[in-house]
Amino acid sequence: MKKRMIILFKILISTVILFNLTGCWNANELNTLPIVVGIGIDKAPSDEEVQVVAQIIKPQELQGSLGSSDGGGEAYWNLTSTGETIFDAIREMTHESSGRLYTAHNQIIVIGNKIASEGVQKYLDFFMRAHETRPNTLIVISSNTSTEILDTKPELTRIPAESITRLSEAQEIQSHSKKVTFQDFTNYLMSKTTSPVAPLITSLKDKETSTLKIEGMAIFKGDQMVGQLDESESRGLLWVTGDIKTGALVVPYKNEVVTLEIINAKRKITPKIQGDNIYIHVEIKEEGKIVEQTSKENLATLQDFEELKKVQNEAIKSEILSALNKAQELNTDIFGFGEEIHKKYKEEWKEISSNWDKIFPSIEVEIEIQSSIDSTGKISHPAVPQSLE
Amino acid sequence: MIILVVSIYIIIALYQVPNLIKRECMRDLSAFCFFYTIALVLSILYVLDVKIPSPISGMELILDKLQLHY
Amino acid sequence: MFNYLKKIIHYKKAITKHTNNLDDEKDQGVSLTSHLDENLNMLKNILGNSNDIIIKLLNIGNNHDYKGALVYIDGLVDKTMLYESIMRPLQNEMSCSKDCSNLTVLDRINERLLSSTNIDNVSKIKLLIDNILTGNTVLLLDGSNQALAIPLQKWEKRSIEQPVTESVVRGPHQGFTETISTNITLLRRIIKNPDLRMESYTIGDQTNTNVCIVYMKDIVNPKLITEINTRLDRIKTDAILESGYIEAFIEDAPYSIFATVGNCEKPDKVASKILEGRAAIFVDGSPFVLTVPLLFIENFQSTEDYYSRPYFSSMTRLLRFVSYFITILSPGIYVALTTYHQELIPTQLLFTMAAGQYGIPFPSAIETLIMLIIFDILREAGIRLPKPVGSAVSIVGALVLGESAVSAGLISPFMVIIVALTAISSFVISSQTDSAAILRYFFLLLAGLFGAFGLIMGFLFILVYLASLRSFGTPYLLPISPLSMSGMKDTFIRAPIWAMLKRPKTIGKYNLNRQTESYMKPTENNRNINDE
Amino acid sequence: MNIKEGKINNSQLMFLVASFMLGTSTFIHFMDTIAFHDSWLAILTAFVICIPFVLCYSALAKRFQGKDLIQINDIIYGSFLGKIISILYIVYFFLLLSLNLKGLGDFYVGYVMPETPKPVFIIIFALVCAYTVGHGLEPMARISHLTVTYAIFVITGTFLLLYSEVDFTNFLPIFELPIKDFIQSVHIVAAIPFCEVMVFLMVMPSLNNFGEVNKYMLLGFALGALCLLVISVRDTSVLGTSSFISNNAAYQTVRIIEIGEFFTRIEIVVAMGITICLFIKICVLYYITLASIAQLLKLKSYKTLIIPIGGIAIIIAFIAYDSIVSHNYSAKNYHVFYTIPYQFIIPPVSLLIAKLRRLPKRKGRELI
Repeated sequence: MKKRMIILFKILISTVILFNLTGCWNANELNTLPIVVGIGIDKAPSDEEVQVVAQIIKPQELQGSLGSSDGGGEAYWNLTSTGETIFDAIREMTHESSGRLYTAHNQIIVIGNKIASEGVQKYLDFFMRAHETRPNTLIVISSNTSTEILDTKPELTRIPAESITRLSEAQEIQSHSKKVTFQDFTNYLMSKTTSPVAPLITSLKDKETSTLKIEGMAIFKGDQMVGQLDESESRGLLWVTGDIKTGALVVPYKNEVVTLEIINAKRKITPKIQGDNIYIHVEIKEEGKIVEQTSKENLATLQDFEELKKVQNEAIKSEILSALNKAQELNTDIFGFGEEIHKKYKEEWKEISSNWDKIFPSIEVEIEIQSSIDSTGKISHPAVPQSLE
Repeated sequence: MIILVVSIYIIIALYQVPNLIKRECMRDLSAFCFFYTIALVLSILYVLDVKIPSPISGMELILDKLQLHY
Repeated sequence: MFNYLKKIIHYKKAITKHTNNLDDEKDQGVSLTSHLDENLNMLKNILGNSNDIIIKLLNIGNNHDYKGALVYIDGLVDKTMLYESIMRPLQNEMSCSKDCSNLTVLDRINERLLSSTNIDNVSKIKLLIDNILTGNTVLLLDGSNQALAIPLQKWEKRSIEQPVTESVVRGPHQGFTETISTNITLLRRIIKNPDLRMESYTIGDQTNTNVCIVYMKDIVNPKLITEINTRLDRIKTDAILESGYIEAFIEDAPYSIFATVGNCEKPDKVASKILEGRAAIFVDGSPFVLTVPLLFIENFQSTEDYYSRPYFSSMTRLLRFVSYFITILSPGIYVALTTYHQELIPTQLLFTMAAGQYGIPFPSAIETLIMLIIFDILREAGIRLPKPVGSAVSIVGALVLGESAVSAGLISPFMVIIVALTAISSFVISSQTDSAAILRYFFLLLAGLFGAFGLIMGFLFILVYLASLRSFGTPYLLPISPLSMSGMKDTFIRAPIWAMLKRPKTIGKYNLNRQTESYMKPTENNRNINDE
Repeated sequence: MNIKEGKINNSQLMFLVASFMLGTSTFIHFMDTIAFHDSWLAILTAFVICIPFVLCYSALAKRFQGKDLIQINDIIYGSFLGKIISILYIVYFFLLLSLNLKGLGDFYVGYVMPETPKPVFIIIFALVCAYTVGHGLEPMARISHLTVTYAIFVITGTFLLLYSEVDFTNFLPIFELPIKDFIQSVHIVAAIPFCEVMVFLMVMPSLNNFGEVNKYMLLGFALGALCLLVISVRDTSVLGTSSFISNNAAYQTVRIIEIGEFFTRIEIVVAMGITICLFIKICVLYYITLASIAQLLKLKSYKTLIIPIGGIAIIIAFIAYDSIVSHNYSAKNYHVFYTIPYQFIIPPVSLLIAKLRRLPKRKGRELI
């Protein structure tokens, strides 16, 4: 008993001594902690340095929004500084902020257009290395500068970074773009052949207000942005990568249009090597439903459904083809075909991977689409006067 | 810092040595003293920022000689 | 160190001396003389002239042949009985025949006249005084060097009520009282079995308190009883005022913040523990009965668990575990999260918390410490005060601390939630409230110093400590560690009674079987009981 | 057997072994940089290769019931050679103890609290371990099943939560790496977490029943190996290529979990699992080092040495390597070699000699 007591006592004493000697190292009080929610990376005017924008929340202003609708000022503070590297720039901000910036809650990294076309790898290294940053952080590419994006005052939330995050996450509703996390981006970067993509964001300026819009995706070659996909091309990409969640598919049918909602989509990619030829077989299974039609005809017939399926197949195929053409034109394997070949043909891969840039633009892609239409919604006939039918 | 280290070691010794003497375990006592001295010397050297050669680097040297490594 | 050793040796010597003295006194006790006056004088000298000691001189026999005296303590004796069954027969019905000697007169009184049972012949003055002090009435007779001790105790006592500490909705509402005989009776009424054994002790040089070990002979581990005996024998103290005194003397880990001796106030609970192979220690003057060995898990078991349906009991049992962790860990976790690991807080919550902390003058460790101390003060004030004032205290506490301190910007609203959560959860495990209160500060300190690392280290430390603790030879953390699968039926969940076939392994190992399996199945006939 | 206190039973041994192996879950990603997405294959191969060795250890313990490694060495190799081998073993135990302490410090400084100096973690951790070891083998054996349960709970829980992120095509193509790299990675896995269970030759004498020691030893070994395999599979399938540049993929993987807005940022659960498994591992190593020294010097109790040995181990942990890079490099290239005799040569040879010379000579039953 006595011995146990002494050991206890010793532990207590040594703890207290340690405490007195060194103080609390990592301790930070919440109310003095500058919480960063968004980071923007741009070229500095001097062109050799990098300019970093950090969006810091002001909790006291957020508190105001809870009680009354019109809290005093902005709930965020955009802090800009330049440095040779990202870390340098972030630490430079200490001259202006009240403490060491806390980036563990950073939700989004906005990369300016200039940086993106020069190469992002060297700027992302810090985010991979730092212990605070998280792999779920989203990446968006700004069509202009990132400062502009982070400065756009959102309508629905009080913090721009939060609104960009939600915007990026909401893309799966229409599948014209997808959210790209830091983790995904890193994996693409590390691949020998696959090129990264990231959503492209622009700020639409009116006279008084400005809003943010995600316009398709930016495509990279290596770590450099080489072009962009517009909305339907983006969806073409997502069909192949299997990231389609839902979306509207407007197809022409008998001089009018029918809108189909994508309910379910699956894809399967099988590479084939025959002799020197490499084929990629893309098989897509899709399930849709009629949500809107402009014609007065009753489309709920067997023949019409068959026809509609064909039209739907065509629509999907054209989207995929447009993306494919763009990718082959720019010679960037955004679809990950290279990796698919790698996974199946590991012997041949060595040769293929070294020549991939030559192979990819001329690679043959067979697209096979099996779509189905599941339902017609709440009604089967359109509501039209009987006589017209 | 060195005062702290030394005082911690003195407290340990003051606690353990009388115990051992009382129980008349001379063998235990000598073993204790042996390891205690090593620990004390190492700690003091460490606190004084003296470079202590790592035992592992010695081992690596031997393995290098024997060509036993990947 | 040496001094400590010397002290121990001295102490041990002193003990042996002391016991020798006691034995000597017993042997050399002064005997009664055959003169009544001398005996009475002796008694008066020893007892002093306290006014509750009554010496009633009386002449015995219808011819007033013998002189005698009744000595008793007013208030400890049933006066009607004294008159009806002693005074009257002695004075009126005693027919005297001269031919019998004085000595046999006493015997004849004992045999023929007195209807009371348990009458002792006493010849030593010390025993006589013990008898008087325990409430017996003593009859002294002139010319006899012996006296009769007649038990006629009756004193004011509390009636059997529902215990305050462990009130239940379902289950017996009886609680123990301060009287040991009543308590043992209550237990006897539950366990009607000749195997229920009791061993009596008198402990305390001044108080001479009755202590009684109760156990089931067939179930209990005999070594446990010997161990309790030796530990009780070791007690050399002047006063035992409550069972807590005994607990302090016999427990395994006297420095521990965890109790290793259990206590409870309900006869059914004590009965169930005895039937599991534990031993109970009854102490006169205390409604709290000690049970050994105590397992940590017992703090999370309540008698009502066994009386209600298993699903609900299992849920409440799990809730108790959760509340225990909440009550000891939540201040620590809060401090660790807000000062060290802000990245672990979900973003939206962090914003709100940061907003709540805005403008608070204290670091959150200090803030938590202040709030916990205030809570402990309030709790203590609430317990000791009379009920109407107590509620006033809680209102003041709630209003002043909950509302005003937040609106004054002294503490953050989250802090109030954390402290309230801690407080409420601490009342769920009422038997561990004391240890939980200390652990809470312990974890708070560690979290304030080292964040999550401190918490994990503290947790491991407590876990190892608990795993190394034993209560009367039984590992304290049983059945969690060492793991006992059959014990798991009554740990985190409470299995149906019919499924608990065995007693706890280490405690009741001498008679493991509680029941046979066949009892749980309804018979064919019973199943169709309504068909006819 | 005066230095050993307390007895443990077979199932406690099993959990101790599993827990001991799980303590290495942080360091198993050493060989990710060599084996890449085939690390699961390396773990599986190493598991199969190590089974005979584990059986050999338990057979040795069973043959010399109640004798620990130091005594076994004395019996088999004679008092002089035996002593030398024992001293070599003690050095090995000691290094393992120091390196694992260092590993804990590295983990906390690298991932949880980067601004706190490493010695703080190591010293406090060592203090709690010293306290535990002071209570003998029993408390750690008693809590080992809790740590294993917790670890299994965390591993399966995170796997389920990450289910939407799991992509098993990350393992394709199977077996892509050169055979030399494969052998090296198998060797690393075999030497660092798997055959370190050899140290249980110092624990097994405390068993209260030697009847089924083979079975339980193997079960514990399989449980530990299975958990490590699942961890490796989870990390590779979730993280893909980026797990190979991560210093601690297990931790990074859990950071991905995001179910809804709220059920996220739960990596502390993994940190806790790593800490408590490492706690058991370090306690066992600590105990073993002390017990073997005490046995070699024929001391009355190992407890007098707790603090001096702890002090030396802490200092060695500070000075062992200059940087994490040299640590990784040395572990990958050198450590695996100098552990060969301890794990793969001496125990089988001992068993062989014991069989040939029909040791132990006392009338005890010949079990094998």
